Parts: sequence; structure tokens; C-alpha cells
Amino acid sequence: MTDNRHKIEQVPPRSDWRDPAVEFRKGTYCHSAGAKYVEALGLPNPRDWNPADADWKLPSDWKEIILNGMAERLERFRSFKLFMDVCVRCGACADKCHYYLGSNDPKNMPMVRAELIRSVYRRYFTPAGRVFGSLAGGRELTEEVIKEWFYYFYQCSECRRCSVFCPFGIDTAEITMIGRELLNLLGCNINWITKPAADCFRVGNHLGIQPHAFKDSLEFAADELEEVTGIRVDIPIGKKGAEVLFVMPSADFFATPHYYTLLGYMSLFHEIGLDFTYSAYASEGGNFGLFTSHEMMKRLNAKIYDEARRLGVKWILGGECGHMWRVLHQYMETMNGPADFLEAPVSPVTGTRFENARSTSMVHICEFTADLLYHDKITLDPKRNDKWSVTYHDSCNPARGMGLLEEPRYVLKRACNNFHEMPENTIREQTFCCGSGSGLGTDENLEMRLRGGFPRANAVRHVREKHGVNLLSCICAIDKATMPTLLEYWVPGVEVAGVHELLGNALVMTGEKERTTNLRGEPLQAAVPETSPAEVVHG
Amino acid sequence: MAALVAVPLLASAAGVGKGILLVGIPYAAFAIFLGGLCWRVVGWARSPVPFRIPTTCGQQTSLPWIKSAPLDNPSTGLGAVGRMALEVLLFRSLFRNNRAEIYDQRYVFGDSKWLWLGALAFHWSLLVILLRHLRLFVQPVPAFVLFMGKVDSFFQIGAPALYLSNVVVLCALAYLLLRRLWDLRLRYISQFSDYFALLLLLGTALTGVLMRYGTRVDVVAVKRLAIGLATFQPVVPDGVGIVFLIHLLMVSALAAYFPFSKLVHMGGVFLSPTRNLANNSRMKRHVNPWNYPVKTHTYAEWEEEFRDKLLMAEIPLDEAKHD
Amino acid sequence: MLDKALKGSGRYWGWIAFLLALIAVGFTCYLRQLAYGLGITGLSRDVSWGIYIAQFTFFVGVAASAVMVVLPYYLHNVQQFARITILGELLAVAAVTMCMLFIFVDMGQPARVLNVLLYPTPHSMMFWDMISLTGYLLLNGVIAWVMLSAEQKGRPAPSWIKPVIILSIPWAISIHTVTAFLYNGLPGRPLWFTAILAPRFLASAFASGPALLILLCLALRRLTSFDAGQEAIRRLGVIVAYAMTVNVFFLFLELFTALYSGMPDHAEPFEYLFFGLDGKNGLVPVMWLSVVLALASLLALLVPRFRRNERVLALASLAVFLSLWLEKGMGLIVAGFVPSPLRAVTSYAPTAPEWGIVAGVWGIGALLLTIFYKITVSLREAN
Amino acid sequence: MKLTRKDFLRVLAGSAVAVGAGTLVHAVGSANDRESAEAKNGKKRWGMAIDLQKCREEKGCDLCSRACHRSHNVPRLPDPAHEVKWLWNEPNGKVFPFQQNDYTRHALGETVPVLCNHCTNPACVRVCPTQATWKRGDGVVMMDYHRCIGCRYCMAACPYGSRSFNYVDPRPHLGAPNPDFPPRTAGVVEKCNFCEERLADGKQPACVEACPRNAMVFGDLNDGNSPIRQLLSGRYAVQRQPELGCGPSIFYLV
Amino acid sequence: MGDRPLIYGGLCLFVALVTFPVWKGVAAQSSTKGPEVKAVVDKKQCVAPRAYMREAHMELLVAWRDGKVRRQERHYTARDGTVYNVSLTGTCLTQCHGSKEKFCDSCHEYAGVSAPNCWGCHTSPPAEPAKMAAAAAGEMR
Amino acid sequence: MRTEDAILERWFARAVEAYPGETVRFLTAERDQFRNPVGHVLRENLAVLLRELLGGMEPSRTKPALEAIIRVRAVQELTATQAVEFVFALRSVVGELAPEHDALSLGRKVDQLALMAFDEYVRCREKMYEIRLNESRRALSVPAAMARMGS
Repeated sequence: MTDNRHKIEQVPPRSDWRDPAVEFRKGTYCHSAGAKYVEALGLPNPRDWNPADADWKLPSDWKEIILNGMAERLERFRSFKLFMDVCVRCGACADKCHYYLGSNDPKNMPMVRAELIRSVYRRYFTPAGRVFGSLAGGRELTEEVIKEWFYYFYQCSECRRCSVFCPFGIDTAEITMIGRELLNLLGCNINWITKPAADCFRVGNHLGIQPHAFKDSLEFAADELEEVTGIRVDIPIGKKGAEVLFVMPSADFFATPHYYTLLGYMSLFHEIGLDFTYSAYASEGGNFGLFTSHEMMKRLNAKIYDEARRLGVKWILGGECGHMWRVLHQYMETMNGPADFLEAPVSPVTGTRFENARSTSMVHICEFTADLLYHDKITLDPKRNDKWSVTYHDSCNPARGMGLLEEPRYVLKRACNNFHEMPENTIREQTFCCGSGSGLGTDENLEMRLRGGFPRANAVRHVREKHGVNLLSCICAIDKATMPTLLEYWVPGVEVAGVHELLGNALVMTGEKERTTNLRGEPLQAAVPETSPAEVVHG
Repeated sequence: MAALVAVPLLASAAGVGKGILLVGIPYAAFAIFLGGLCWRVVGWARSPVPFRIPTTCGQQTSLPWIKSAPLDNPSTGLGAVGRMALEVLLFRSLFRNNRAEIYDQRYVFGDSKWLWLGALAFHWSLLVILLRHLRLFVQPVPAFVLFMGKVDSFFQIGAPALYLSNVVVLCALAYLLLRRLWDLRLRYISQFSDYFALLLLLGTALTGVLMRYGTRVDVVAVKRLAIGLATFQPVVPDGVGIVFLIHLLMVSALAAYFPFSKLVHMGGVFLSPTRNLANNSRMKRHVNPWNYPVKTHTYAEWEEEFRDKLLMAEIPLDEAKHD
Repeated sequence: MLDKALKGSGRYWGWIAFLLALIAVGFTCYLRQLAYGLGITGLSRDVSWGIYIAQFTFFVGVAASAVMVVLPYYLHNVQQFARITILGELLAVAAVTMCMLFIFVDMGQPARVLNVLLYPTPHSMMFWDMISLTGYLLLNGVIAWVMLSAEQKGRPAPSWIKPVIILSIPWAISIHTVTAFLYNGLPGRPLWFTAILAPRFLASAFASGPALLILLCLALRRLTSFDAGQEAIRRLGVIVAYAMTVNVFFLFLELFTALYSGMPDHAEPFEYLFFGLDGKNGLVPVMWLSVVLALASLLALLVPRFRRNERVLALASLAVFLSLWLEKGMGLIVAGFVPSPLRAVTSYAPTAPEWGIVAGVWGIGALLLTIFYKITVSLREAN
Repeated sequence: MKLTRKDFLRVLAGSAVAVGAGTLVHAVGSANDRESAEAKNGKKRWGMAIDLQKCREEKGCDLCSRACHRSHNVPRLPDPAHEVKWLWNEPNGKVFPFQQNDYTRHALGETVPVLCNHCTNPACVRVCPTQATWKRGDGVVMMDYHRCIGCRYCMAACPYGSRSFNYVDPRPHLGAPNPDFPPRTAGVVEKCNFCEERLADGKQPACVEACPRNAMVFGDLNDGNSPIRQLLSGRYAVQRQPELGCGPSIFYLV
Repeated sequence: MGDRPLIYGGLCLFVALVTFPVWKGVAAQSSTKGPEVKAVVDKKQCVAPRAYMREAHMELLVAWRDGKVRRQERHYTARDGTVYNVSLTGTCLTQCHGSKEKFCDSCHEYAGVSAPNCWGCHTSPPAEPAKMAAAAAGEMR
Repeated sequence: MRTEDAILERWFARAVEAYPGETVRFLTAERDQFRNPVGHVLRENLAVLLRELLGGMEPSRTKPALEAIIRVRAVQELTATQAVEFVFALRSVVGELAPEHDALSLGRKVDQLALMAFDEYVRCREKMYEIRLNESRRALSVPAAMARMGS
């Protein structure tokens, strides 16, 4: 410890946000994408490089590429152009970002994050910036700036929470998405996004699970389900002429706790006798293209309509996934439509016509199930979920990119007896991100994720202490993958489940055997008494 | 002899100088304002909105028995108009503002409506003030302008009576400026242009207030100038003082600065695609004008690649391709 | 917080619409008064203050609701009041706002009302009344705001608020005292020329404020999930019982002094109130109704068996409120002008526009209170 | 030491003391004390003596009142409730209610002219929250119609009923207006101003001038040689309700 | 794309609103001459310099008002030594400027200045009584 | 300012200096807890620790405060030494500001606290490796289970 450290106490360094220098510290950035995956997707400038290196091996005309890329996107996206112009820096967004709240790094304030690219826009694309330069808020585009972009654009989970509070609706997600597209042009991708995207493109799902393994996996799930319920369910794959094509995030068939949600879907479909099919070709609902570029999003998404057309289904049903639904809801038909080969979705059980999905012809499973429950077409025994005290985490994309708020709650309140909301400024459209969205849920980024998820974990801890909540339900595959980790660190004792897992638990199936366990194979009642809230360790 | 030439020359030079200040600059500024703003708006309009990306701040319209939020998450054009009206007239989004605070090692969220209040107070009083200024530009003065002036000066304080909007605008501007200076976080994000715009507005407001309650000005002369400007028959009246000149120059500066600064948010707020679109992406088809074909991995290619595995797993192949 | 007031059931919005309609009626009437002058009212050269000032006086009393829950809670640690102190404070805010509005609509030249600040005049009791009312509004506004914010965040209120709350207690006493002084020190108005006026104001305030609070608590329990707690309501009932007893006792003292002495100056206003004078007896039924209600409420409140019955308590509270509203909100002020210094006995009755304006101010008060209580209840529900 | 009411209020206001301090003395300085002090300063104190004897002899005469109202543009309003009066006649029994007995009331004549008493200790001035009414150095209690907010506190305070409020716009009811004296606006209080506009020109008040029998005598009460003082020292005079401590400057010679 | 007509329409509306004074002025053929001030009686000299009076007559009037009512200052000595009677109606309007309608209103109306109810009482002559009585009767309860 | 407050101030400054530049400025200069939650947590808990160090080192109070600090620091961009060195810094801070203080007994307590901090840091990091492992386990749990079941 040296003495010059005392200086900290005096006037803090009057540095400026314009200084682009960033330090890549372990645990706070994602690994760069391997050349082979970049190549597999046909993306530009594949190479092996490391963000922590001084030399990023950028192409020699990188500046031109960026500026041309910006010019092109300014013409294509009014959102981008407008959001570059209208921010007044009122500061309303600042403490709305979970990354800022978790890290206090001022560049994580949404308007500063946007300012990183806005300053370049001003310098090169506005008359004032060209003439007055930094006086008009402009900034030279340097390699350091590119590095800073990489650092901070991959510290935004594109959750859109700031956009809710912005008086002009400026959506940092839009800016980050464009920013990532620009980095993409230089071949600066991250591995955790590019590899799954490449696998998804080639094989059909993020993990590159091949068709036979996909089928095995579903069969395995059917076995498990049989063990719990005594009922054998069908596994239709690629069944032509089925009424409904069912698409889910691939994690549902290879990761836990997603997997229990799959068991829930299976039991539901069996119970209502739905004429549906899975697809091995479109075995992924998730779309990491959303985190890469609009073009990649379109390329990956095309499979769903293609498969629906090929199989001749009437409409499509989508499983529980967050960003998948942002794409399906706000982008799919525009990108890959029109869906004129499909019909407006009609529930074969209740006859309800899903008017809100009549054009895209794709229905969210929660909408579908809520409709079933409303018409009392299925019987539930919520007592089977009594070991859980449940809260619900609105996933960012369905909440702020869709408005799917009440349907899952309706299902939950019917399926469980103990349901408690988190504090109101942390749910619904104001929900906090898990901290790992938009492709940041990677292992090397764990520290940053734990920081970013701090506000969410806080709210969970609140209901944990107040109501003894021990299960967080959600409808997002990324949540299911990363929330258990987050909660294990900040709020031990709270598990994570999909809404349809709880539904599957409660669903009384015709001809089922007496259930002794839930879908997880655990006894229906808690063996040991609940940890009392007082015992929860403060963290 | 020289004096005989010099005096009229100087006088005319002074006259020309005054003409430039009182007529030339305002015309130029207003032209820049209008032209620039149109250029900006047209520029935005030329970029399409390829995707429907509203930020949904409430329950969607889905099943008929679920209560939707028609204004925070509109599914119709009318709803979107309503949402925009709330946004533009009442600053709906800013109204949501809250403050994250740590208590007992946990985040709690308290109300924080001061910014909303300050912004609302500033913008509305500015509008009232601008409309009141019409009394100087239009002859005869429209009845609604007179009425506004009457209501605004309801409380008889001083002569001429104090306009409440003047008090409000000064307080609001002072608040907006002070928060930028006071709050470390805002000081960090504030740029030259933020202060510049605020100071210009504050300066304009202060000179205006000064003219009304302090140094006084010959209103008739000002109105003659204003009418002259408005009807393209500029006159340069005597009797408008230095304060008026500063006021006019500041307004001109503000107008000319407007299109090239963040102040264009006035137009931009109407165009924000996260706010002005109905959330009906699944109900209605929306077309992306520049949608272009992309390379996909087609089913045929895929089946070809995984044919053995599909066969092995007894997953049905596409009959069309199956020979 | 404010956004809580924007979400509500159809019944809630119906009530709000009704209040807005009431306010619109009041505003229309007020615009007419503004254009025409106070000649639109039933006031006259002899009876120059009427229902506006009387209602002002009455609502100063209602504003005391706060102190009657704050004082026991903070000074005597009556825990049952923990949940309802905020209700009392918010009622005080609404009531004081109504007081100010009643003064405002009574002004002949409302545009000049700020002259009171521009030419501060310490020898006028009205100046002090303005200070004490504004102060009380600010105090309760700040207290309510801070308490509600703390509640919203689920954390204890900052410690600096406690001295402010303690300060609000003597301040509440001061608003009644100063308001009493407003009438007290006028030569030639024998009805008001009584040293017991301030205590009378306090007694009636401590009866009418908590009585209204009881009614509000019962209404809240019926209409919302908010329950003040039986014990809190019972204790409020006890407070009303004692305060009302004292109030009736004080009134009796006044009557005795004036009527037994038979001094015409002092006796005549009371004669006018209770028996009529010079053939004018417009207020006689009002006053007797007030007396009957007062006695009935006393009977109900003083017998513990009756008082514990919530239905009876509600009726008794209503009776107390109405009785005091008639006595103070009408009789006390008007009769002060009868007979006039020149021995004239002039009748006064509010005109339709005057009632309209009164209804408008009531509407504003009720709207404020509705919004405040809606916020409070929603916050409690959310946590 | 004697406390004047003003001093008392100053103490009360200045320290904003709580009520009920037991030792507060409420005493009014007697007119004599003040008189001697003011006389030494050469200060005027306007006053008026009204010879009721003469009034009684002119039964039904209201020339003074008419002259006053005409000269000051006092409106004539149809609704008695809204009446504005500066100087008018009232039955004797109502003006001096407790100074007579049942047997003398009639003997003292029927009506008495009443007007603002321009008190030495005016209650109206004390209560006015804006100093719109105040007492001038020469004893005239003035109204500033530009500052009056129309709260009517002064009307409640005045124990003589001398103040009127403009319940409606007076201008349509002026009859033949006097262009030299501005009318009032609706919403302000007004009253007799002792013709201060005429005093400034060295004239007598309009009522005094109008009285054919010189029943009204106006003058400086501080000047021992003034006609009014001569009159007061020679005849028995009463004031209206002197027990209230306001110290009227209008004296009625009986 | 499809919203361009809407945007351009809105823009046109905005421009039309902002330029309201222009087309309104052109349509009404507004002149820049300013108000015609009639009826200044023979006197050449006002109580204060003309430029000052144009800008700040209200200050002077307020000072006159307060001086006369509250401090008995009934005379005003101008800079040139002339002594005037302090009276808006008596001095200004009667001796020099004719009447309110002829003098005051021309500028006040032109500039849209509503006088702080001076006219409520000080008019010369007071508005026609008959007309006002009729108006008042209409408003009676 | 009381000595104790001065010590706390300087200690806080030492504790945040491990953060990257821009963040330090915010943590230090912004006193408003609304604006600076992380700094607020730190300041509050340091105050608790200081009280305990000067007093009786009551574990029931010391431990949660220490845990709260370390758990946050363990996920911030700090090395192990950076994460716990703030404890040691107290010694020199007290030495500078209150030289009269009993250095020996304080030193002992600081050492004790530092050891506790190390323990806590290690526990947090261990926890992180554990949850990291759990996460990857969950990510491929189905294929793993299938393999176990031999399907």
C-alpha cells in the first residue's frame, strides 16, 4: 500500500465520459467468438482474437466499415436515427438499469451507454458535430472507442427497462443491437452468442443436438413423465397435417429446470388431446440472431415458418421463452411472413379464436393455457404445489416487448395455493432483468452477471423474507438457466421453475396414477419444514 | 466638408446595423428554425420503421376476458394516439419515474416525480408564454390570447400585473439547471449543449421578465417591429432598448440553434417508434420496406445433411424429397 | 405514489366523476360570483359573513382530526392509532385546503388576495390565521408525504420527522386559538366576545374531526381492504364522547351567562338563535336540530354499551358531525351579526349559487381526500 | 404604565405568545392624555359635533346625507341588503340603545345622522390584514380601495355599522355621477372619508356645508380655540358606545 | 413508410401554426404604422418625457395613486417645474388626452394590454349609466 | 467532525479505491443513497464494523456487516487482496487520525477481522465456483441424465 492512495480523498479525478479507455478485467467480459463459428455463419472478418489483447486485429479499413455501417443503419432504422438525435440527458433512465445499480459504473447508465455511439454519430453525421466537434458532443472514432463499445454493448442485456421510463421512449436495446451489428461487421463477436447461433443455423438448435438425439431426449422425457403419472404420452415429430406445430426453446429438452416445464407441456397436450407435432428442423424457438444482427435473426427465424408450411399445420404454438417471443411477436411475420399458409389460431378445445395472433398465427403457451383454464377445460389440483411458495418473475421480453403479464399469473394463481408478488416496482413492465439476457449468460461473465442480477435478487429476497417464497417461476429459458445461479449466490433457498412445470404438477390427468412426486421426482410435500424467513442469511 | 459626408454615412451605417440586428437576424434565425426543423423531421421520416417495436408498458390485448391496458399498451391506432397524447401532453413516461434506494441491504423504490413536475411546469408555461406573445404579432389581437393573458395575470401583483407563467418558467428553469449542477450523476452526463440550451432559455426568460417589470419597453414599438417582421414589411422603430435587443438576439439564437441540438426532441417525441405504434404485431401484418432475402439453411439442405440420423430415429422425411 | 390514484375500480371512477361534476358546478357558480360580485350571495350589509366563513370555521375544527390521533400516538404511545395517524393527517390536509378555499371564495377581490403577503400586517388576526393555516397545511403535508414515502419503500420514516410531528400538535391548537381570536377581539360583537370561544372551538374540533375520522374509517373498511382496527375506532369514539360532552357543557355555560344575566347585548344573539328575534327565526330550527342531535349523540356515546356497537357509534358520529356543522358551520358566525350594531335583525340564507360554491369546495376537499386515501390504501395493499 | 391596545397587540404579535398569560392588562389610553400630547405637536385631529337639537327641529331632513352621497358617488341600490351608506339617518333608539330609558327615547327626537366615527382607536384598522384601511395623522380613518381585498373583516369589527361593502358593481347605480370623485369597484369596502378630498382644498365636509341650519360643526379637536371645542365645552355631548373604547370623533350634542 | 403522409401532414400543420402571424397578418393586410393616437389636446408637454411615458406610464400612475391615497401627495411637480394636480381623470384625461377611448385604448388595444382594472373606477366620463344599469339588471339574481 | 467520523470517511475512501477510476468518483463524492446504492451499503456497513472494532467485536453484528461488504466485493472486479485490504487500511487510518488510540488492541482486532474477511471472501469465491459448476451441470443435465440411464 503506497501513500499516494491518500489522494483519493481529495477531489475525485475529473475525468470525462468521453475518455474511452476500458480495462478488460476477468469476469466482466465475454470471450470472443471463435473463427470457425464466425465462418460457419458467413459473417465478416473471422479470426481468433482476445478482447484483453492490445491488438484486436481489426481490418485495415475498419473505420470506413463502421461509418458506412452506421450510415446504412441510419437510413434503415428510424429508431436508430431518432434515438441518436432526441436524447436530452434528463437522467430519468440512470438508475433504471440493473447493471448500473449493480456496478455503479457510470458508463452503464443507459444514456451514457448510448452516448458512446451517439458521440460518434454527432461527430460524423451531424453538421453541428462536424463543425464544432467535441463542443457539440462529438467524439473521434478510434480503436479505443471500438473496444469501449464492445465492453459496454455486451454489458447491456437489452431488457428495455430504461425505455419504459424515457420520456421519448429511447430504447437502449435498439442502440445496443445496432452497436453489436456494427461490431459484428468488424468480426468482433462473442462466442456464447455466435456458437449457438452457428449450431442453430446448421443443426436446428443452440446446442447442436442432432435429430436422433432430439428424439431420444423427448422419449426420455416421456419415460420420466410416465414414471410420475403412469401415463405414456405421444412424441409426434415432423407429423404432417397436424393441427399445431409446437416450438420451444431448445433448453427445454436439454437443461434443468427447463426440462420439467417440457414435462408440463407434454402432460397438458396429452390431457387435452391436442393434435400437434414437434419439429427436429425447427427445434429451437430461441433466436440468438436477436443478439447479433437483424439479418441473423431473420436467417435463424425462417425455419419456423418454413417448417409450418412444410408440415401443413394450421397454426403454431410457442413455449416459454423470453427473447424467442420478442422475435416471434415483434419481428417474425415482418421478416419472414406473410403467414398466409396458416390460419388464424383457434383453440381446438375451447373454440377460442386468438384474435391477437390472427396474422402471425402463433400463440404463446400461456395464452393458450389461460384460455383452457378460463373455460374450465382442465382440472387442477393446486395442493400438489403446496411445497412451493411461489413468486413470478416477469421476463423482460414478454413484459416489455409484448405485454404478456396477466396470462401467466392467471395460470399460476390457478395452479398454486401460495402465490406472492414481488415489490411492484420490480414486476410487470418494471421488471428487473436476470442480468444475463441478450447472450451474456456465459460462464466467464459470471461476476458481471451476479452484479447485474443484484436488483432482481434483492426483490426475491424481499418476498423470501416476507412470505417465505421458495420458488421463482418464470417463462424464459435464459431466466431458467441463470436465475438459479443468481439466487444461489444472493438468496440461497429459492429455486426456479417454469410456469408450465407448476401447471404440470397440478394437472389432474385422466387415468393417471396416484402421484407421489412432482415432475422433479421430489415428494409432493416438503420433507423438512421450511426454513423460517429469519434464518435466511443476509447477503 | 468631411463632416458633411461622414455624418449621414455614419447614421446610415448605424441604421443598417440596427436593421440587421432587428430584422436580418430574426429572419435568418426563423428561416433556419423552420427549414432546419423540417429537414430534421423529413430526415427521420425518410428512415423507415422496419419493425414494430413498441415498448409495452401494460397488459397486451389478448384474450377478451383479460383486462388490457389500452393506453400503456395500445393495440389500435386510436390507442396509440391516446398514448402519444399522454406522452406529449402529460409526460406519461416521466411520471413513472422512481428512485432506487438501498435500505436494509436491499433496493427499495420511492417516488421521484420532481423531474416530471419540473419538466411539465417548464414546457407548459413556455407554451403559454409563446402563445401570449401572439399579441405582439397579430393585429387585432385574437380573443384567446387576450383571455390567456387575463387568466395568467389573475393575481394583481404590481403594474403591469405579474404573469404567473413567468414565475413558473423561471422557477422550473432554475430547477432544471440546478439539478444538473447539483446532482453529481447529472453533472457527469451533462454536456455543453445541455447548459447552453438552458442558459439561452433562462436568458431569454430573464430579459423578457426584465422588460416587463424592470427596465420597461415601448410595447407599441415592439409590436410594430413584430408585425413588420410577420408581414414581410420590416420597419425599424425607435424606442426598443438594449434589453429588448438582447431578448430578440437570444430568441434568434435559440431558434437557429434549435434544429441542430437536442431541442429537436420537440418533433422527435412524436416519431418515437417505441411509443407511437400500436402493439398489434401479431394481429396485423407489418411490412419492412427494405426486407431482403437472406441465406437460410433450408429444410431440403438440412434433411440432406441429417438424412441418416433422421432415418435412424424414424423421423418422417419430406415425401416430396423422398425417393 | 400519485399513480395509485389513477388506477381504480369503476365505482372509484364513478365517485371521482361525481366529485368532478360537483366541482364543475361550484366552479361555474364561482365564475358567476367573480363576474357579478358577492351580491350573488345572501349576504348583506348587516350580515356580511355567511356560510363561506362559517364553513371555514367548521373545517378548521375538522382539521383537528390529525392532532387527536397524533397526540395519543406520539405522546402517549397509543399503539392502536399507528395505522390511522396518516388518515388523520391527510384529513387535516384536505380540511385545511378547504378552509383556504372558503376564505378565497369569500373575498370581494380575490385577485388581490396576495396583498396579505405583500403588506404583512401583524396586528390583524387574519394575518396570523393565514400563517397558522399555511403552516399547518405544510406541516401535515410534509408529514403525510414522508410517512407515505416511507411506507411505499417499506422502511421506517426518517428520524427528523418526529420533531415535526410533535410540532404539529401545538400548531393544531394554534389554528383553533387563532381562528377563535379572529372573532374574539371584536368590540360590538357580543356573541363572540367570550373568553371561552377558543376552548369551545377546541372542544368542538376534537369532537367533529375524530367523528368524521370514525365515519371515514368505517367507510374504508366497507369499501376497501383497509381496516383501521376495532380498538382504534373505539378509542376515537371515547375521544369524541368526551370532547362532545365538553362542547355541550361549554355551550351551556355560554347560554347560562348570557341568558341568566339578561344583558341584552349578550342575550339577544342567543335569543335570535334559539327563539327568534324581531319575528326573524330562520336559524331556530337549525339550532334546535343541532341541540337534539348533540343530546342524542351524547346519549349514544356516553353509555359504553351503545358506544361499543359500531352501528350506533357510526350514527352517533354522524350526529356529532351534523350537530356541530349546524352549530358552527351556520349558527355561530351568522348570529354574531344579529342584531347589528344599529339594532337591526337581518335574516340570512345562502342562495343557490352560494350553495353551489360551497358544494364545489366540498367536492374539492372530498376529491383530495379520496385521492389521498386511495394512495394510502393502495400502498398498504401493495405491501 | 399604561398599555394602549396597539401596544398590547404589538407585544402579542411580535412574540406570538400563547394565549392566557394571566397578567395582561387591557386598558385604553384616555383621550385626554393623547390630546395633550398631540396638541403640543400641533397635530390636528378632525372631529365633528352634531347638534341634535337642530336636527330634531328639521324633521325628515336628509340634506347632509344626500350631499354626501352625491359628492362621493355613493350608489343607490335597489336591494337594501346591498346598500352602501356613508352618512344616513337612524332612529335615535338604535343609535343610542342603552343611553336612554323608555321615557326619554321619544323626547330626544326621531332620527340621528350617523357616519363613520373616525375613532381614535379604530377596530377596523386593527383587523385589516392589508392596511387597506388606516388612520391618518389627522384622525381621518382612510380606505385604500386599491388595496382592499374585500374580506369584510373591518365590517365585522366596526361596532357602529359604518362600513358598506360593494356587493355589486356600483357604477350602473350612480344616478348623476360626480366626475371629480371616482366610484368604487365591486368587491371592496367603503365608508365616510370625512371628505378628506375637500379638507385638502381647505374646504369643510360636504355634509357640513349642506346643512342649512349649521347643525354639524367640523373642526380640529386638538385646537382648544376651534369652534367645535367651544361648542363641546359649552354643551353636553355624547358619543356612540364610548364603553367600547374606540374613542369616536363624532359628538352628538343633546 | 406508410406513416410518411401522416408525418408530413403533421409537419405542415406545425409550420402553419408557427407561421400563424404571417398568414394572418398578410390576410388582414396588417400595417406596421401602429395605432393612431387621437385627441391630444393642445398641450405639447406631458408630465414626463414622452419616451418615458410610453414605456412606464403605469409606474407613474401607480406612484401617483399611492402617493395621493396614502400620503396625501396631491400635487406633482414635473421636471420643468410645472405643478400638476395628481389625478388620472381630472388631469390627464380631462386636460390633455381627451378620454380613455380616444387616448388610452388605442395603444392598449393595439398591444393587447389589459389595464389592471384602472378603468373599473377611473373613466372619463364614467361609462353610460343607462347602458350599465340595463346590463346589471340582466345579471340580477 | 468527530474523530470517529473522520476515520470512517478516510476508511471509506481507502475501501473504494480498489474500484476502477470512474466508479471511485461516484462512490466517493455522491453521498445520496438514492444515487449511490453500492457506496451506501459500503458506508453503512463500514460504520458498523468501526463501531464494533472500537467496541466489543460482537460477532452477531460484525459478521453480517462484513458479509454484506465482502459478498458484493467478491463479484466486483477485484482481486482477493483488493477485496479485503480495506480491513488492514483501518490500522493506518487510525494511526494517522487518532495516534493516541491503543494501537495494540486495535491491531489485534483488525487482524481478527481481516482473517474473517478472508474467510468470507474465500467462502464467496467458493460459492461462485460451486454455482458455476452447478450452472454448467444444469445446462446439460438432460443428456447427462440420459447417459446415466443408458438410453
